[in-house]
Amino acid sequence: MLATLSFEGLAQQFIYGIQLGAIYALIALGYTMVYGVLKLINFAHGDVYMVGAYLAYYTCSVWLAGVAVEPHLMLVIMLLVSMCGCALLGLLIERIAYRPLRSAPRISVLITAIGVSLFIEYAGKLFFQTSPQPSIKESVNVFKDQIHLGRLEIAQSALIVLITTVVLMCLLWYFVTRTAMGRAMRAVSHDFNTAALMGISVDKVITITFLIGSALAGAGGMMQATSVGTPLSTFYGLMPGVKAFVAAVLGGIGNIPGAVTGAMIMAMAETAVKAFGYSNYTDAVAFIILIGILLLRPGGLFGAVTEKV
Amino acid sequence: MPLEAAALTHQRFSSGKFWLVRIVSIALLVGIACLFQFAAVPHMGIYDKRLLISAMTFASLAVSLNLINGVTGQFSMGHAGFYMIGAYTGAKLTTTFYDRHLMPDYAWLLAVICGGAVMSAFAGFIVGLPSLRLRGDYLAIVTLGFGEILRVVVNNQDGGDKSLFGLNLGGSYALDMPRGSRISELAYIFVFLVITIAICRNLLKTAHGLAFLSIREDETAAEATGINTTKFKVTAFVIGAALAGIAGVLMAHYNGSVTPNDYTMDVSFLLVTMVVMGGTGSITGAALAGISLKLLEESLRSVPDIPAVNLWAAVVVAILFAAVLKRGGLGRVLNAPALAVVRIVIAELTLLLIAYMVFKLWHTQMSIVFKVAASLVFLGCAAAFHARDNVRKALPTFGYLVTCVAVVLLISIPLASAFHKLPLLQKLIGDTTYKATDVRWAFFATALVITMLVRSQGLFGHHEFSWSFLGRSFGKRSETVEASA
Amino acid sequence: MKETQTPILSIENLTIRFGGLVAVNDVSFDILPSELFGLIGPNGAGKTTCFNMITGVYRPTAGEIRFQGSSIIGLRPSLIAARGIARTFQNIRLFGALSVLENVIVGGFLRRKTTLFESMTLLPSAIKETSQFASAAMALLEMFDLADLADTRSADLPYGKQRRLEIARAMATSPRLLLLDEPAAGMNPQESEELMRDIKRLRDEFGQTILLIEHDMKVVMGVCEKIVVLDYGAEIAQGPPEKIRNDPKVIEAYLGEPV
Amino acid sequence: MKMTRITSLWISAVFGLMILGCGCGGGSKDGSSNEGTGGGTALKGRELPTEPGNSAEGDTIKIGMIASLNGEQQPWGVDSQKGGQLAVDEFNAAGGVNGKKVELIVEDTNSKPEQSKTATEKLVGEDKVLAVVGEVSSGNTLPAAKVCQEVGVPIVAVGATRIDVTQQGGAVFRACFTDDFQGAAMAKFAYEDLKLRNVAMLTDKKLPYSTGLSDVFRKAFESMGGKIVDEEFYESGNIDFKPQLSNIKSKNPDGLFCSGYFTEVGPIARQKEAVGLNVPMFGGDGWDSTQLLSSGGSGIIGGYFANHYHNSEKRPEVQEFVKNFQAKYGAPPATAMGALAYDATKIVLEALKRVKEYNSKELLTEIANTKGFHGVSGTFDIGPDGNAQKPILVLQVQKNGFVPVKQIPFFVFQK
Repeated sequence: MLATLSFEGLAQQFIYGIQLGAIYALIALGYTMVYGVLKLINFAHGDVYMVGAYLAYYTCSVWLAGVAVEPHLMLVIMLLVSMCGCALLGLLIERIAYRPLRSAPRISVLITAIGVSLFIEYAGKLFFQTSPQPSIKESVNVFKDQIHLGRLEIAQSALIVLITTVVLMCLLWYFVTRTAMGRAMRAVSHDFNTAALMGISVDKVITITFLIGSALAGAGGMMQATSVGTPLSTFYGLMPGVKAFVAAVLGGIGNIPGAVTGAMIMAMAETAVKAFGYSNYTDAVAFIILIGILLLRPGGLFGAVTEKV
Repeated sequence: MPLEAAALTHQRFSSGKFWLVRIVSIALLVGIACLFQFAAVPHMGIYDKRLLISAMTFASLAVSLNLINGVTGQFSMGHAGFYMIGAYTGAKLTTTFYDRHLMPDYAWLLAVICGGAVMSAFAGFIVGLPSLRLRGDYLAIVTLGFGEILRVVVNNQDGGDKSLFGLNLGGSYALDMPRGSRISELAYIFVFLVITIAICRNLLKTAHGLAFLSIREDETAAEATGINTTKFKVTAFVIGAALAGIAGVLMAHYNGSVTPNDYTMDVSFLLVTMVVMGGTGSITGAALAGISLKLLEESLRSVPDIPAVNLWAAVVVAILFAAVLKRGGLGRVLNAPALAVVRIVIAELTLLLIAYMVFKLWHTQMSIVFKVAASLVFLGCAAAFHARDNVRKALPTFGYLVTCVAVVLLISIPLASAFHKLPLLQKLIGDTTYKATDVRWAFFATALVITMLVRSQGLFGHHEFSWSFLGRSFGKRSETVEASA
Repeated sequence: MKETQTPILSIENLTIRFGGLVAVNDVSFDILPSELFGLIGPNGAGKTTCFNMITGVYRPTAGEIRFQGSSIIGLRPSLIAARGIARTFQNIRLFGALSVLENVIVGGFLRRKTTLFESMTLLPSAIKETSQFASAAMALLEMFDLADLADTRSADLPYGKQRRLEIARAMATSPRLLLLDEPAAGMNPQESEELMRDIKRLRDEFGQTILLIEHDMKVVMGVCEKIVVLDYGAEIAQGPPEKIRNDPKVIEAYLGEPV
Repeated sequence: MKMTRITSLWISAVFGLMILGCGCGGGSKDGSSNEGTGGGTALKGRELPTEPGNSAEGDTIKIGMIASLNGEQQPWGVDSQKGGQLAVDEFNAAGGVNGKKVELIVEDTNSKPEQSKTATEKLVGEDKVLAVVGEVSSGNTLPAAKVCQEVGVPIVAVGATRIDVTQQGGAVFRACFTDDFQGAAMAKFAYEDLKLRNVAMLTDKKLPYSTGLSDVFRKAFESMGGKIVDEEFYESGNIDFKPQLSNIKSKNPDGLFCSGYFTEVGPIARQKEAVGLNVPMFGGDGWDSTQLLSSGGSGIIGGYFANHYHNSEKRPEVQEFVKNFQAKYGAPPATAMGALAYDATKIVLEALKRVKEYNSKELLTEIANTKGFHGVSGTFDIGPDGNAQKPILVLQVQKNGFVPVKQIPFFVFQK
């Protein structure tokens, strides 16, 4: 039973897909960067995103609740708090859980990552308000009005999310390709040991990677929570995290433009499934894409498979 | 060495004798199961039965997952999916075809078990296929995805127009089996657990088992040695899935209904935790971890909320203590030869304390299963403490651990009351309490991370449980101390 | 007599490209039964890549590999091993957590006749077979002087012994052709002396055909009867050791300048 | 040899599929009469349990309660625990019964069906309670009901509105109305009061409650002559509903029925505005939480939902309950589950006053005989099917809270 869709309907759905894709892309970038340098799936990344959303909530509803701040400025403050807080958290995770395991087998590291993820989810419940679940007030979102383009409607917030994402990604792109630290990062991701021998401080590179990846996830969490205004729980990042991971794999893990493309494709696929009336299978779609891509092209769309004996 | 043991067994038993032994042991198993069913079960309450059932089911699930994760080294996180397929196949077959007058219950159960095992094995085959091209973390996420796809699909099979093939599995509510079809018994699950363990143990006793192990150790080398890694990896998935499917059938027929919400990612995570904690590749480790984690989960289900202050005091002390230990100073002091007497006293006192706690436990109103389990833990502690009487030379690892926990708790109690008096903390924390469930999961997670940091092969490592192993493992500390001295 | 013998392994115009890089270019050589054949060349000359193509890890872009008369291109490594080609690895690949004995038993696993079902139910046939494998493995271990270490975890062995164990494991598959990838790497002179003796013994006592990659010229020249030299993926010389030793192209490849 | 094994695997798999295929064929044949319920458990009459259940010894009578104190349904579970405890405390303060005090033993179900079963087995088998009160959700009540029916201990469900729960047998009762009534009442309200003709539905596929309610609503609304123009789905935990809402918008409905919980209804309301779908929303008692106001924003204002009662009602039972609840816990109940659990516990306690011997069997009979019970959520009888026969209160969401707009008296909806 396919829902009949008009052209406007499709275009409209396309816009929703892009907005969702922007958020996925922000999370996927963190996955892909960390995997690039450490060859580690940082399962806790989705939870960093969750913390970002919570930080945004606490900033506007608790810490600055009594202060009269101009709404646009408030959004900027929320974004900065989320990014900084998440960067710090990412740093801590790397320092405490992953660094001591640098030379351990990969499975142990993977299990540690799952452990860290579980820890943030449940220990988070001790500190974050979960019952009743909080949600960011509508009044915080000053961009909730619509822009009319013919018969299409685009929420201003969607546009803002998109623009912010693009700006952040451009900054990241500049950082990775044009700065010394970015070059070091690429060197480490290319060959960990050689890079270390060449005098690159691998630890520093990894720290920076976690810092940037987590900050991006925090930004994603803040923007999603603000524009959608959903009730938050500590499991808020579980599914987006998994889906962003799929996006990263789709684009070829370790590949930055690939992650963005993968995120867009993922979001489009999900939106398409919903648009065609099979919304009840949405969560399965992400994994079906994942399994499909891994079977057909294990390296992802832009990745290459190399194997050494 | 398992292989030497196998060789010896071969010499000891000619094939005539072998069959005798085999038949006797099967008869013994059936006998114990019958004795259990007819002598013990009637005296048990439904809760005691439930505890045993849960523990045994999860033990067998952990053992079957261990075959995939631990023995073959394929990291699967979708075991709940296989469990679910078995449960749903069994439940659906029974709901549709079960007739009390058609055949005796045990025969029907056996038929349904075959159905569930076949379906799960088929799923295992399908899931095993990606493992040909994927390794490690990629495989993990694919299997995780498989479990989730399965849950979503089953969730939508309510016979409505959005379900595939119009299949009716009760949707998100439950597949409610007809009354009278709860035909699974405690004894069946017991026999099944024994069979699961036996299959895995047998495999590891023969060259076939080595083929699985070699894939875990080095896939390329295994392939170059003539082992068709594809075939063996898929086989591991098929066997593991079939066993999980049977567990699902038995559990479904004990519960009388199945619902997709009982087979979520959490179950897969819990199973992985069991295998990892128990020791990847260790059957006994997986089984023991399965039983103890499930019982622990159950015993901690309704624990009252924990005051935040107490928890924080314990955490602070633990971190400080760990920091001091890490500097090595305290460790050396604790293990100094001159302090042997102190150590023995501390060890024995801790043991006495545990004994006292177990004694108290026996006098509270609690399920007999918990009492027995706690007593066994006590016996384990005692054995560990006295393993090769190394307390005199150095504290055994396990004793070290228990003593550390005891010390942390002892210090944190006065600290907690001191915390209460601090005005700043009073303002920050106040009378906040934490949900025991969250604290428990946070502890599980921490324990998982710490296990990985300290002993990445899990508690049992690649070893099987044996008393000499216990001694060796817990007494390890003394050897290293001797070596360094 | 020797000239009329059919080669056990014949390689014709073997070529492989990785993207733009031609790792092995148009290499051809034949190995006769019971021959000790050397494959040498400077670092990155494509020796290990050749091994990987012969054992099925890589699929060549062009060319033909015939083993005992039939092509083995496109077969998976385990099948090639079953046909009778065994190998060792440049960076030792043992089953670290398994014992020395178990490592060698895995090598013998190719000859199994029992099914998985027999193993799962531990039928007498499975026990019997396993113990047969064990005793065969013990015999091999004795030959390689590893018998007293049978119960040691293989990862705990010293380096030189690990190399020997890897050869023992390869021998356990009863190969018709044994490929050794730098067996003497990282060994001290005395150890490589012993190794040379062992390799020769394998050939002399069992008539084992051996293809060997080696850097240590002393070892190669000492044991090999025929040598192929690769440089930048291409074959630059072929022949008995004496001829190779004096070949100007080989000297240039090794020393980097014409003599 | 290798080939045969793989082939045999395939053959057996195909065989297995065939069995399952036959299974679903057979299932739909006899399942057609009770669509949406699982399999063939359509019970015509309610069987009484054969086992005797537990009996009380000494001076305390134990009553068990299962509640989702953790997990997804925590907000409801915590409220239900408070409500139940309040009822027991008041009962004991009033002198108990016959010199005996009642003890309420609460077990956590973690919002999981499996643990709900375990918890019930602990209460029934270990603590030997005379009756069990609980679970707020249908999915978690089913396994508990199975246990209770088997051992002969009565269970009074708090918020399990799904129809098939009480069909487990004669030991299962509930203090809430059923989806049968709720869905039909909301359909009636939408058709007659809101004058809606083309309604779209949004269903939470992960919640048995939501799918059940949507089912009944669809049938009732269509039987009245209305049209369901579209049904879209989501799973609880989802956060992006714009594609579904956009689909709905293209069908031009004049109303939107959301049968899910407030956790998702809030964002749906907000995104409904963003999509430009400006039609009234209405739904079931799953909406009941003041949190809806903050998560729903302006989109939720003007929505209607069915509820059991409301804190602001002038009936003395409600006033007294809210006052006592506030006094004991410092805040009024956040959801209707507080009152429902209070009522459910009180049904058991009232029945305790009427029994001659303190055992499950007698208690079960007396609970079944409950007539004219004055509860917080209305005055009602327990019907022969174990369900509470009571009216529904329709509330409207307004800026400052929920306002009762209409009471719909109990009626039986025939499909």
